[in-house]
Amino acid sequence: MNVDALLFALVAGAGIVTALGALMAREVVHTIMWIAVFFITLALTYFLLLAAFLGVLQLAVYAGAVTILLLFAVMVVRKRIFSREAAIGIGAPAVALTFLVAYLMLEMATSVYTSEPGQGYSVADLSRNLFTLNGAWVLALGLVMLSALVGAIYLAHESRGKAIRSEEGA
Amino acid sequence: MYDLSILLLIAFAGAAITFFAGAKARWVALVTSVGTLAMSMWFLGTFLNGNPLDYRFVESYHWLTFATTNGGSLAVNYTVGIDGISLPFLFLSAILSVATVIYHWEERKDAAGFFGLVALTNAGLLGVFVSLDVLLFFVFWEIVLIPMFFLIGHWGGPRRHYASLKFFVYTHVASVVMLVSLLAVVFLGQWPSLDFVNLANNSQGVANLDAANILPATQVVLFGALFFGFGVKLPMVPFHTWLPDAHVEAPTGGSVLLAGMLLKMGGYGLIRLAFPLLPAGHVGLEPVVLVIAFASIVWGAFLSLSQRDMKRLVAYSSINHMGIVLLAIALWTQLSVTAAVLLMFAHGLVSGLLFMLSGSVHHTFGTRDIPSISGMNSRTPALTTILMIGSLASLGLPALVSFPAEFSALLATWEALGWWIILPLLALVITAAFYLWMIQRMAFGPPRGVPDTAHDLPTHELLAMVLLVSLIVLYGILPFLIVTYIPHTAIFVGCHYGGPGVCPTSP
Amino acid sequence: MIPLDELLGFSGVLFAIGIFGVLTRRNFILLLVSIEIIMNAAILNFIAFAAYSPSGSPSGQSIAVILIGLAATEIAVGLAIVLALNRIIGSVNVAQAMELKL
Amino acid sequence: MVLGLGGRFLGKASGWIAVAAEGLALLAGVWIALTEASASTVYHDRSFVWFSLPDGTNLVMGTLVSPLGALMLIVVNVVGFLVVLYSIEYMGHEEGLPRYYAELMLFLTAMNGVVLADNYVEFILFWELVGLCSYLLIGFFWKRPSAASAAKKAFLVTRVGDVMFFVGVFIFFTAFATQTVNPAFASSVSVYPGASCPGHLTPTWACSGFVFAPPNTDSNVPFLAASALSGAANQTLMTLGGIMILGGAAGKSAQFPLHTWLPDAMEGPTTVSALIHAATMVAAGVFLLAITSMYLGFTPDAALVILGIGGFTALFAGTMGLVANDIKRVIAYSTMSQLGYMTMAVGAASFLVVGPGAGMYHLFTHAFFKALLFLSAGSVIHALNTQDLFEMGGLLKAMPVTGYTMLIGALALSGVPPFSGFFSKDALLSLTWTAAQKDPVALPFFLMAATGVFLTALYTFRLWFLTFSGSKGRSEAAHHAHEPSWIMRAPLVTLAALSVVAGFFPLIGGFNHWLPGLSYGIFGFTQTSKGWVFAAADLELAIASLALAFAGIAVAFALWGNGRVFHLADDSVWKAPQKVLVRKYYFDEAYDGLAHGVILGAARVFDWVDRYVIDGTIHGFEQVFSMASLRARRAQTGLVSSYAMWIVFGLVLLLIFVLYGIPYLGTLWGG
Repeated sequence: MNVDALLFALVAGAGIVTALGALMAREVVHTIMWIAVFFITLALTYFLLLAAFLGVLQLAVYAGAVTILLLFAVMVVRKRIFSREAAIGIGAPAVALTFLVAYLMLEMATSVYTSEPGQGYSVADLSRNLFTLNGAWVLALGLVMLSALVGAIYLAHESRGKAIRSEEGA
Repeated sequence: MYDLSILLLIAFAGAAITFFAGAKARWVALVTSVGTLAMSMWFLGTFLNGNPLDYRFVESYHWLTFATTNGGSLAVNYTVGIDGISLPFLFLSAILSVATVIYHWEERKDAAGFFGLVALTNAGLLGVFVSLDVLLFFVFWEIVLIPMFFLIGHWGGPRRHYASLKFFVYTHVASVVMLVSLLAVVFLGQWPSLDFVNLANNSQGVANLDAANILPATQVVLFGALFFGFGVKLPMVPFHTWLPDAHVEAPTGGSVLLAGMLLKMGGYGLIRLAFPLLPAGHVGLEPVVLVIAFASIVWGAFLSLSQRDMKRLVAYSSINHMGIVLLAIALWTQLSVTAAVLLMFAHGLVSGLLFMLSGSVHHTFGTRDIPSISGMNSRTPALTTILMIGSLASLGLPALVSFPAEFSALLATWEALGWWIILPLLALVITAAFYLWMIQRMAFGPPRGVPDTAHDLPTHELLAMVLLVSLIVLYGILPFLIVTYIPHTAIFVGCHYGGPGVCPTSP
Repeated sequence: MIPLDELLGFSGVLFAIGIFGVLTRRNFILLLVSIEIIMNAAILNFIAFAAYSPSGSPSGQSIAVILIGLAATEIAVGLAIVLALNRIIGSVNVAQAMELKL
Repeated sequence: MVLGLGGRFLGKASGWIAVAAEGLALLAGVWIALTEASASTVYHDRSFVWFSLPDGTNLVMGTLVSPLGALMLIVVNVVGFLVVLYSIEYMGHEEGLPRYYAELMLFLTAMNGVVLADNYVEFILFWELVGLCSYLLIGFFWKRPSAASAAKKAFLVTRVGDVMFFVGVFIFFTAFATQTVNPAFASSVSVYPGASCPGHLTPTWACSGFVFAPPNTDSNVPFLAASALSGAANQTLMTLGGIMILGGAAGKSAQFPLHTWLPDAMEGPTTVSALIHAATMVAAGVFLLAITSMYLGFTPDAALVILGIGGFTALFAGTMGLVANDIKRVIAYSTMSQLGYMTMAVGAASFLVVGPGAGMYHLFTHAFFKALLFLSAGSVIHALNTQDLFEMGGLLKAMPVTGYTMLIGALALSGVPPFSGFFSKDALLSLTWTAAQKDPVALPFFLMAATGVFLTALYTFRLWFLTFSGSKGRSEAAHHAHEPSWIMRAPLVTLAALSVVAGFFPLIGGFNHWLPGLSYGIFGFTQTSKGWVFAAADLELAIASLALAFAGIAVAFALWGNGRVFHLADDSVWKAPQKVLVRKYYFDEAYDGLAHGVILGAARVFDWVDRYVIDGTIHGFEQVFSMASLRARRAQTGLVSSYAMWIVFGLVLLLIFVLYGIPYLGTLWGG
């Protein structure tokens, strides 16, 4: 077992633990702590895969921005959110389904064709690829982001109106 | 250099401004449509200076490139250009939108929205006729549908919601089928780009497709799908029932644009895409296409005969005329394609006029029911005179624009199909019958159902109609003014298809 | 280098965990977190395949970049929904948000 | 071409402008015609490309002053001028005069266009415009439902003919395209004046008449090459082409079975009837056959059909004229009958492969005396305000000018020498007799035409006696009748004079080539290139027809002369036939039945199918979908987690399929 494999085993284990921890945490704030660590473990995995740029991106976007966003949301809707998860309905079907999915996934993982690993890519390679052959997707992403922006503004706007009304009613 | 882009910019910017122009909306819409008209007339004027076989005023900008599964790439461009087939439609669209704006000058209900939608329809139509890229074409194609949906749904008659929904469902299903089959052609044909003309290699603008890439059987399937997609728009029997409903419920201006232009999009698509791209498909399905064409002709004529509502009558006669167009396209010779384009041009003017007339009849007499109006000549001579001109033009009287078109279409039919010509000729007689019946009942006879308070046409409506009438007469007497543009382009469709014509070489 | 099947196994487990969260949690924020886990599993797959790409094309990484952007967008919208839910029904419990039904 | 445009510059109201314009047109027309007669070559201009395609389809508009055209030009403009002049008083009190004159001038423009057209497409163009004017003018009194209906009927019936004409022209296009190498031939079918006599197949008369020739070449090679005549298929197609052209001509010239519109067309003003429905437009059909007659010369079958239709119509229309009580309708039936004679003559000429001169000759003389009859009738109607023959009588004293001019017209129509009708009718009867000798199939039709001579005299003089003879009128209005002013009398007198002298027209040197193929004869003496030649058969024929005409006049005098009144319906023997005749052999009923029962019925059925079957199918789909979606809606709980559950179920199924299903299928297909 070489160093890479050892490191990966550690990172992967941490990832699985933190993911589970995020879902099992009693307090929502704890969930966010767990998930931040989960994002970092994945970033480490990317570094191990010689995808440094993606790793950095993962750290910046997920571990940074997304976590902060989640935290911010929790703060805005404070009292109810700080309370514990009301009823954890772990039904038997859900557990069964989860295990089924996990089994199938692992089965799938062992059945794939493997080839020799490559050397990793420079950021220049990546960007050339990204903006030429996959330019359409970048464009589509831009459109999606735009509409998401509009949608988010709309939702926030609407909720403000509703909130005022409900306060007046109360 | 940027002529066509400027045209589109004027049209779309004008439409956008119109929406927010409030009380000034009609002026903005008028200026916009007159601007597009002026530009299209300028195109008409300068087009003949160059090689008439070429696509002219071409602009092509690379937009983005897709990777394809087989390792190739597929470019999406903004490519616009016009040739002798699209030019008449460009002109027709501009002229009809000018006429529509003038006709609805006194529109009161949400005027800014109305004029904005009219201008947007015009902009979309111009886009459809100039775009030479599948994606661009489809985008404009969809842009046209949306304002028409709202025009019918908001400004329409009592059953407008039903009609607009029916219109939208029919045409939308058709366009989705169209898009899917077009993309299938693109991918199966392994095109380098979504442009449907190969501008780099061939100055005649012969379509991009290497038909050898697609198996004949596949071509038949794809052609069937494309034919369905465009044919619903045309409309062809039996997918025509959206048309009478949409027409009857649409506001006058909506009907004018619907009959004048939206139906033409179907014919244009068949000429521009379906037939040249899939030669083997056309051959395989020729009997089906011909049967549908004949059915549309006869069906439309007979149904017109049994209508009481004037607008419905005109709508069914559109089915008849577009059936002749379909027939002419299906024959796919130079003469017949020229005839088809010319007939669509003529039908755009004439049916536009007739729908305006039915609108005027409706708000002058309060009804469009033919049997309940009689002797309207006594109160409204101008309306009656124009009604007669419109009807006579529609039944193909010489010296009016439909005659050269119908004559050449029939000549092409005769040359290709021989005695089958009896069916369209029968329809011709029946067309004459129902128009004359309508005139006899409505215009002549002792006045009845004509209130003394009925006023003749208001100035703005008269102006719009006179505009169309003068063009109908002008192109009827001097048809070469518009015919000049068409056949040079029509020759390539003929020869590309392996027809009898000799393919021209680039000069 | 890490063997591909192990990477895929890791991502599969993460995916299953995400599924588990989606199925069992009622708190909307936890739902979002679960979805993020699923997304990350998928992104990991892309990067893993990119590392083993036979043609040496970095397309997998390109897609991953786009997916990260998409996930960020999704979180933004999701949180907007959280805020809206909170204002409208006074709770972020999806069990109470029955208005999806007509 | 230019001359007709004068009519376009028509201001408001005043008919005098129209008179002046038509006067100018008349002068121009006569000048053009005289130039044609004196010139050695024919004026021909094809400068205006109307519609052109690179594949060789060219539709060219041009002007052609052909000999036949020159003759027609004179007919149209002389009659046109006189009628417009007459209208000034006759129509003076009607509403909508500017419209009337505008339509009349448009008609004259279009008619000149027909005459001067140089190819069939241009011909059709003006031909349809002529039909349009006819439609508008018949419907001039638009408040009368009968007028509106008659106008519609005229348009529709001629439209049926026109449609056949279209096919005929299409066949010509085909004939050109297949007979020539140069695709430019397909361009236009032209009536081209033949300067020389080329080709072994060209009949000799073509030198003075017409050959069909390519417009763009100098040679006069006729398009009908030898190969056109060999081969049964080609021959059949050509025969059909001839019959289709006949269809067009029959529509315009009111030949059986497309004749029903002409009597109804009398709803229009009398002046219109005189100009359009007697002298000019209806003659356009005969003119069409005449300019096509060389083509028809190659298709004897079609020529015989034309002969037959013409001969039958001559008799058929005459019988109906016998019972009509409306003064204008009687003349209308006689018009149909005379047009039948012309058609028959052109058919006979084509069958014998000689020029269509005889028919054109009759057209020429008929135009004058028929316009005269109509205008006289108009004068009577103007004075009495009735059109019923039985309310007239004894008008000769009150209206001597009208009465005597009409008598001249009636004599000319009946074929009594020295009035013009005798010569032309004699010419065409002898031609048909020759045809009948060559092929006995034509014999019955010749006999019909001969019987027609008797009938013509009979109904014409029935009309005249009922109107003018006797001592006093049979109605109050008839007692107060008086002559119209000189504006109406002048055209009458002019036309009467023309009716007398027109018969001698072919004797004037220099105009012979206007009537190609005409053998002009008087009582057996025929003018040929060797001078006057006598033929006993022609003399017998002339005497026989004269005897028939006199017999007709005598019978008419016996029954209706001197103020006697005799109704066929009162006689027990004639009662049943009379009824059939009054109902016009039930043709109107049959056509109405066809139109309303069959076509409209079919339209109703189609409409029902459209509404309920086609649209119903669509709605059926719609209902199925909405039912299905209602069902499906129950499965929606609205709970996000349960949706997620379903999604995961789907995912699991998909995974199972990918993991196990695809390899399994692969083993199944051997891949």
